Amino acid sequence: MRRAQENETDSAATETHQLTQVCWTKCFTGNVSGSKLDKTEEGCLANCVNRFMDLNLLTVKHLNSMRH
Amino acid sequence: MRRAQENETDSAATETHQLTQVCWTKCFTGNVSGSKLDKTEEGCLANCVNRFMDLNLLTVKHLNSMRH
Amino acid sequence: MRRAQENETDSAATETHQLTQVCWTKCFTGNVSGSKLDKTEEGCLANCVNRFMDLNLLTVKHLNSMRH
Amino acid sequence: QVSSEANMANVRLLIEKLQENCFQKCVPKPGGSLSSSEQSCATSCMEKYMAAWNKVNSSYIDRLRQEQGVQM
Amino acid sequence: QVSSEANMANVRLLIEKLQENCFQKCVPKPGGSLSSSEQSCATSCMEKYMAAWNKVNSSYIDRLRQEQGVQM
Amino acid sequence: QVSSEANMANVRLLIEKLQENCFQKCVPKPGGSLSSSEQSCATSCMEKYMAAWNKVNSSYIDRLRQEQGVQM
Repeated sequence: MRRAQENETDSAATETHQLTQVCWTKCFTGNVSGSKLDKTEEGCLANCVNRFMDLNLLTVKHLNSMRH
Repeated sequence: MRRAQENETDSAATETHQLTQVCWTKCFTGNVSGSKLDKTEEGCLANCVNRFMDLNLLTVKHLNSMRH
Repeated sequence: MRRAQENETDSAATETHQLTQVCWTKCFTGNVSGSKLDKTEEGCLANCVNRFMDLNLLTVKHLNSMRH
Repeated sequence: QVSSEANMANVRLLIEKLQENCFQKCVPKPGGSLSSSEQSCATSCMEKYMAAWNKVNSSYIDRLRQEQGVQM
Repeated sequence: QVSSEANMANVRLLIEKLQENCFQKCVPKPGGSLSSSEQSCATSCMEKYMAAWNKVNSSYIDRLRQEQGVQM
Repeated sequence: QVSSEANMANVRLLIEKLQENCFQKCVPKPGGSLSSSEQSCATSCMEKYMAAWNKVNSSYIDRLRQEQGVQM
């Protein structure tokens, strides 16, 4: 159980690098100031991750439907 | 003969990922609609691949000429 | 001593590919003409490399200061 | 078997790149859900990207054969 | 130990990407030295990038768990 | 020999990146053939890219040496 969680975190970290790059470009378009995330930035990042994963699900669903 | 063709296809597939990225950016600049390639998109992709390979030949030729 | 210098050059070459990509985008924004670097381009490239490395030092310094 | 593993790797890489490119194009500002226009853009985009991959692949192979002077 | 090596690799990759992105954003035209406004942009940027990494990581893990139907 | 293999890999990577960057810059809209202006842009571009690589490489090595306090 402990191990499973660690592995999840490790492989999640790898995926996180890619996603951070994608969502950084979408959510930080202007000048950066301050050292903490503001509410808008936090919300944008959470939405970015969740919409990216919605799109992944949609892709799998659509690819499966094309086979039939 | 069969094998050679398979290998060609495999290594071609690897190159194809890079080229698709390059040519996607050049040929699909606006909104996408419809699920099939139209004539313009097909032509653009074929030209993109062929001009990229022209440029590769030109590079090799030019680099060789610089050595003499 | 000879070997050390060779190794330095080899690993430097790897880093150089990345840095060339970054600095090419910054220093060659318009059309290219002529086959040699002009003074502006040379200066821009040297500045680009040095400011990139300033930023790396700043990062390390800042990350260390955040731990305390 | 090697060939089919290579094929799986190709399909996986194709899907990965398709998702990145279609997210980029179809979801400019991620909101609280995927809107219906974002969804229809995304399905168009993924079919187009796969079709583009096939077109690029066949153009590339044609060109290689032409350069090698092989007649089909 | 494997886990801590993976962690080191992660930190190294995070720093590498942070430097590239913050150089891109904060040093549009590299001059003869790093100006004080470039420096303050850079320190903001690196803290924001790390915070963004953490937020993306936790959102990603939350979503994975949700999809797997695991209750926390 | 290892060193010369590393060198070959470097040259290959340099050529690969040069081609991508010069195609990007010199062939904005790929047509039915490479025009003469695209060709002259491309030869300029590849020489500039190689010169840029050399300049970046020497600036980088100079800086490393300076940081290590080694006098030449």
